[in-house]
Amino acid sequence: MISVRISGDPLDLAAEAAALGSDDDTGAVATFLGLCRGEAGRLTGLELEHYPGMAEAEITRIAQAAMERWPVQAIHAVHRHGLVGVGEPIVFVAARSAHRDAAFDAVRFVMDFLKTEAPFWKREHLLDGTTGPWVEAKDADDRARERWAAA
Amino acid sequence: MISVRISGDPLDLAAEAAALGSDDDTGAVATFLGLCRGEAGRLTGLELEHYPGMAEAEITRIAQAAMERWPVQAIHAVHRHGLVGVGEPIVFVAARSAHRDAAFDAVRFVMDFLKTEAPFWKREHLLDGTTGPWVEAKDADDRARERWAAA
Amino acid sequence: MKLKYFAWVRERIGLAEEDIALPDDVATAGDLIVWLKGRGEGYAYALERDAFIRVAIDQEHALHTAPVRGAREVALFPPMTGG
Amino acid sequence: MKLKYFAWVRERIGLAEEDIALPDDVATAGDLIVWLKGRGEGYAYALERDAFIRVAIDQEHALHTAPVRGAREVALFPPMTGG
Repeated sequence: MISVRISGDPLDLAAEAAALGSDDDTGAVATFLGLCRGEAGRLTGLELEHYPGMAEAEITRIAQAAMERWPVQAIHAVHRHGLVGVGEPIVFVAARSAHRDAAFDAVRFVMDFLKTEAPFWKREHLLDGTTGPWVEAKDADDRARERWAAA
Repeated sequence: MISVRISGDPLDLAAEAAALGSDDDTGAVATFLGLCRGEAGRLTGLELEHYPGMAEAEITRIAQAAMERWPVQAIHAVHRHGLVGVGEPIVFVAARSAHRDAAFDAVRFVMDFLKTEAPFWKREHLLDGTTGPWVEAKDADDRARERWAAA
Repeated sequence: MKLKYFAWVRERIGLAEEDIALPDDVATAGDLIVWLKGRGEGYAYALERDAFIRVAIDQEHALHTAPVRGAREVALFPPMTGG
Repeated sequence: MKLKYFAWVRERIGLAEEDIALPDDVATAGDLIVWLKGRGEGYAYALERDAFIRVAIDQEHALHTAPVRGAREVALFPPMTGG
């Protein structure tokens, strides 16, 4: 079971966690929450542009790949677009399975691919009220994705 | 910052998640939730015996080892004792950090060591009202712990 | 064919999307990028680092060598920075 | 010295804890287990698979070779199955 949501509004984490569902065979739930950092007081937030339609489709494809690779019962993912203030959630990914290894692997796999494959672009909003540069893609994120090829 | 709690009462997951705290440098929160499985309808629940005092101390030692190994800002862990019904939480572990790898690694490390080092023992409560055998330790859990020595 | 642009590709071109008639000699996504660069200063600036530009064809990631003929929607954008 | 027993070790011995006077020839946790096995049927049954029994000295995991003299509290229990 896969559910993916792109939201322009702040995330209600209790509702997102509930969206994962549960059954009597669920022994393990792993989650990841990505938050907007303040970068040592430099930022008021991040603005997230996305490609409507493709964003949902791409995260769904990533979740499907995870479910083919590990015995996972369900994956739920939600990603913000629009202006996200410091300390606010950007992305939430949860997976459930009978045992913990599959749940851990699935969430980390989805995050690693989401970072480099899901069509979102961040730009900084600075403390002085101006809009900063677009955030540059990180080599570390490409390497994080590549580790799944070796495994 | 480490907080560890052993609870005889059902867990309030929103409260436990809040206990992790947050600050403007937190970019990543990873969590794990372990639930009591029904084992194909065989069980009504699990009874968890623990070693009071040592249980808190040992999980705290494991969390400290994780914080020495990865740049983690905080770890919160809570573990049930007593009778836990099917579908109810047994253990919740959360870690926060600036970036996702440290948070993922810390939570998984704490879970792998908690499974084999924290003084808890499970026994089954069966659907027919009787008490089943003590759960046997799994080789897979020992192997899961050993992988951290190689890394 | 609908073209979509995102992030600084969108800003430099000055359009979020446009409809084009695909010239006969444009076969691949790479050909499309080269053709667009000849359409004006904004396009040339947005697409100056060809190899850096990512392509999606009908909302799926595609290589520069992928054929675009027959596609409904082609999108050009910088490397992604979500999550 | 206080001894504590957990799970099926506790059930087989029939006690959750007891206070003992440590005999002079008991130096290590392993010695303690051997001595306890001679104290009766329940002890012998609980501790029959010596190597399997885990030991904590003053609430920290310890090897069977660890000295117990001077400890306040020694606990014996099966491999753990929490989480």
